[in-house]
Amino acid sequence: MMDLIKRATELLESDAVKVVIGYGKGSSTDRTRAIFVTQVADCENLVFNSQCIHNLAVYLTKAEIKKLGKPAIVAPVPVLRSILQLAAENQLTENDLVILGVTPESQLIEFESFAGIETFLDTHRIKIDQKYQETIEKIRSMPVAERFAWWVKELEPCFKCYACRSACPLCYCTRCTVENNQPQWISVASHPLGNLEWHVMRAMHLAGRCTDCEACYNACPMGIPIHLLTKSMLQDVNENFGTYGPTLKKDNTLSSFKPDDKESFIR
Amino acid sequence: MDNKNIYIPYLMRIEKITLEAPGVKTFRLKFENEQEAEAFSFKAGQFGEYSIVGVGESTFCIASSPTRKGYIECTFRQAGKVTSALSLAEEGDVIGFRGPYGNTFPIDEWKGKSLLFIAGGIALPPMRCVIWNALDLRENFKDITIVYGAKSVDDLVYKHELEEWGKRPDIRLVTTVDPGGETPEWKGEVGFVPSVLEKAAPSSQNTIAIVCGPPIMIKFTFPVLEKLGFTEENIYTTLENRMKCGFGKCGRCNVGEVYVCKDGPVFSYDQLKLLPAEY
Amino acid sequence: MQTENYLIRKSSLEKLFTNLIGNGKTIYAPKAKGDLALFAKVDAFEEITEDYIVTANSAKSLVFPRAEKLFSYKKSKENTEINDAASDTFPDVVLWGTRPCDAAAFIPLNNNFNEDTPDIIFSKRSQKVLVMSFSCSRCNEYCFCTSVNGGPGNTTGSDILLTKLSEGDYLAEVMTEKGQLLVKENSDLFEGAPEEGKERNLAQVTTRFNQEEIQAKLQNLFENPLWDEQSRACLGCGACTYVCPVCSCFDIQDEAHGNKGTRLRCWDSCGFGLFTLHTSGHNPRDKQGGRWRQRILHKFLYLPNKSKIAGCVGCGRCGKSCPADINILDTLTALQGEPHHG
Amino acid sequence: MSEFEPKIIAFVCNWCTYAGADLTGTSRIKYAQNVKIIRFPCTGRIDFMLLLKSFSEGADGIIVSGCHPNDCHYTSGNFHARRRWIMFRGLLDLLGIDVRRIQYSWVSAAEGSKWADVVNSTVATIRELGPYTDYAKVAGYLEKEAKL
Repeated sequence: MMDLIKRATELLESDAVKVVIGYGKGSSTDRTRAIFVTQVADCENLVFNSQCIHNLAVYLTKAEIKKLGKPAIVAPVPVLRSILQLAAENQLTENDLVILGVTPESQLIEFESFAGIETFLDTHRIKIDQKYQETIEKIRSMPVAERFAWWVKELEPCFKCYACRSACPLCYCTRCTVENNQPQWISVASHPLGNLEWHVMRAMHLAGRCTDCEACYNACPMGIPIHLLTKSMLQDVNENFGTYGPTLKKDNTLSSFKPDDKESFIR
Repeated sequence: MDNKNIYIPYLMRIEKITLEAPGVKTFRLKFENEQEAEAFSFKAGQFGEYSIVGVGESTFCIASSPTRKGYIECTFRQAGKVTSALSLAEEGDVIGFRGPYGNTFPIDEWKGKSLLFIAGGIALPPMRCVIWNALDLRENFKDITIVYGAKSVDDLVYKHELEEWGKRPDIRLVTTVDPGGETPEWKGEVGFVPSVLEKAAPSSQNTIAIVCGPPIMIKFTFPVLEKLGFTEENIYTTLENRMKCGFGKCGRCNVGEVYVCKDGPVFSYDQLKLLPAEY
Repeated sequence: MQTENYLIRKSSLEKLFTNLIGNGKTIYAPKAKGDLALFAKVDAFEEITEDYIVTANSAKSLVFPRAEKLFSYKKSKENTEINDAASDTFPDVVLWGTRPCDAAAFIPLNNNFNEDTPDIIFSKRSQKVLVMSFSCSRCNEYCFCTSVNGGPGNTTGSDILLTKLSEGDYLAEVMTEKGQLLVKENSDLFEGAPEEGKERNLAQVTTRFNQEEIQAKLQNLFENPLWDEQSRACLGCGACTYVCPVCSCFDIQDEAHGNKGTRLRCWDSCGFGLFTLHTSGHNPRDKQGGRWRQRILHKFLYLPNKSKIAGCVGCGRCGKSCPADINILDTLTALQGEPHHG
Repeated sequence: MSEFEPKIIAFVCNWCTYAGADLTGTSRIKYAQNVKIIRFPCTGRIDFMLLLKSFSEGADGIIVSGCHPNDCHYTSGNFHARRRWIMFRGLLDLLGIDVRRIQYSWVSAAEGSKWADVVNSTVATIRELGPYTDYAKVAGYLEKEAKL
């Protein structure tokens, strides 16, 4: 992608940014990895292709990356969504970041403002893949005990490496709930209860914030379909509170309310 | 020994609790099982894992002297989950103890020498063990000097013992509190440990210096000691890395190749200098 | 013990499986899950997959479980009663289908738990595990066993090693008494040694670096920009250490339910920032670069200096499962190119 | 075999439901004794993890109750809580954690009889569902065997 390399070169040459966070060649032909380009000469290492699935927005809030100086970030649509959500949560400042957006057609589109991303994303709404909708439907149609057993089994291989958390751009807390032990909300052990508690907690903390980038699922070394939890919650948000998409309105589902929110289960 | 589960703690009954300073308590612990008490021995500088079952384990030194038989003491500040739970324990309660672990101060090698103890804040406990050990064998040593400082008068631990040591003619005790930490009645020094040490200027002649305190205090104390003429091999300190197991398996306390739990916690300054800056 | 060679027919494997189950063994074997294969308990022979290079998880959990009871307790105001988990009965396990790299990992694992202070729970579990490995006929770009004194047909750590021969039957090499006992108990399934050797049936795993050279170089490489550079993309999760068959750092945690509970040993990872955090807030390894350095130095300097064996068996899982695609091979091959200091 | 007595934990807000429950008592309205009440300043303060903890510690059912909408002592705590419950309920349902075992209600300080009613009907529901063994099994896992 020559445009990207050219623009990255310009940005570094003019000292407009100190680092370009982008994608580079990975360990194998089917992978790319995050690279942090600080030298003009290394700009040619930037690549962009269909394997660029890591959500690079995760690096924007990392203290050690912030120390590198003002970044430019290569941002395909999922990354843009995360950036906007992070902006809505006051985690990013417009002037401290150059956003090298990439359209689904692989066109470079630079954003001057978060509002620009908002407008762009209006035409690139989150859509839960049909196959996932069907899977969720299938799970929901199981009898309750069977459903529980299904999840306990699915979560069984989880050894709590927290790759799901680490890869999620919205899990930016410097100290996660699982790391607090007074009280110990979540069992440290990765036994069935500890796993269940962890994944409920993770999903709940992402409720109404998750942009459906699937970074958690892609990160999971055990291939656990944890993204079904957040996808299902996204459906719930859409059904109950209006279609979710990250916005600058700062009206996150769980930090706002409407007096006439509807439910059918409270007596 | 080989057939024993090394994670099973001794059950110890809290015989006495002393409130040393705000949030700092000393427990005197006695073995529940007499055979275990018989078989148990330790040396100055060693530590253990103290625990409340259902809450967890926490690492601190044995603060009493090996010359005092029949019990051990520990002093801790309430800080995390386990120490908070320990703080709530009452006299007569049973807690867990695993140990002793780690190496020891080479106190036998110090015979005939003078000893200079320098401690800051909550780091007096690991040193108290050696101090009493030396005092109980007083004739083996020449001059004994103790320089101890804390943030405030209130934060000084072992107040009764400090008073006792201060009265003894065979000990030179210098106590200090950080500027602002003094009270109108305070008769000791005011200032940080390194500068108070420099002012006190104890002789380095045939003397071993033992330093325990927060990293920042240790960092500024070493140069002062060198200035006073102490050589690296005559300065000792302890490292206090985070630990879980106590015998070099759990993998978190190492500084380079050295496991603080097994190869430490006592290091001479020349040993310390060989370690990477990872403590 | 001298290695004994046998032939076991492809068709006899299922019979062997059934016999083992019949003898009360619990069998752990690779099971397909989506694109992955995972070591898991299997109850039927059909559940076992052959289509894997290495499983996503290692087999270490059989001797070093993710969360294991050290003891349980019951408490009252007057009394604390402790029940030693070492007196539990541990399951008789056959580990079916480990790769030679996984089997080799049991050596450094055992070193960690039994050098200096023997860990009885670990030993009791290990004694009950029979390792029946399968040689590798395929490898991938992440494999580097041959760089760490291993190989696709190595017998280290296995009780029995099966190698698939050209006709589909297996050469069975039996290295230990435990393995011998299994052969004896199933003597009708094991025939005389085949003529065909295993060498030509093994994968070609390229040697990527020289371990001794790396060890020598690491001796004076504590301060080096390489650590930060190589770990910049690190997300600080524990995936690499948890899939690693050798990594054995752990945490000790209590779980209470009312007046009863357990003290547990749980996996922990040097990749986590909190791993070394002091209560005071001071952290000796406060940067990801320092934590990456610890991982490499522990495996390739500290352990070989101490026990002559590296803490790495070249299975490649850490690189493959890293969500940021940080590959240990990149670091090691970069080190190979580092000038020798000191 | 003796009849199953459900263990029920009620998380209630201080200002409405707790006062309401008090009124139930002072009005001498009899109701099932299976409930242990835990008082919170506000329903907005009731962390969802508390509900999970209740199940893992052996509760068979849970009641969560607070001020009616627009009556929150802190103006909007219950509105926030309502959203959280909607999301939490959906998640639990997907996971197969039986949402029938959690009863949410609005009970004001004046609704002593409603509280009795909520408790009685919840106890009846849980009695019918039986002990929550599915969750207990998962929670008590280590008692039986350490996980590999």
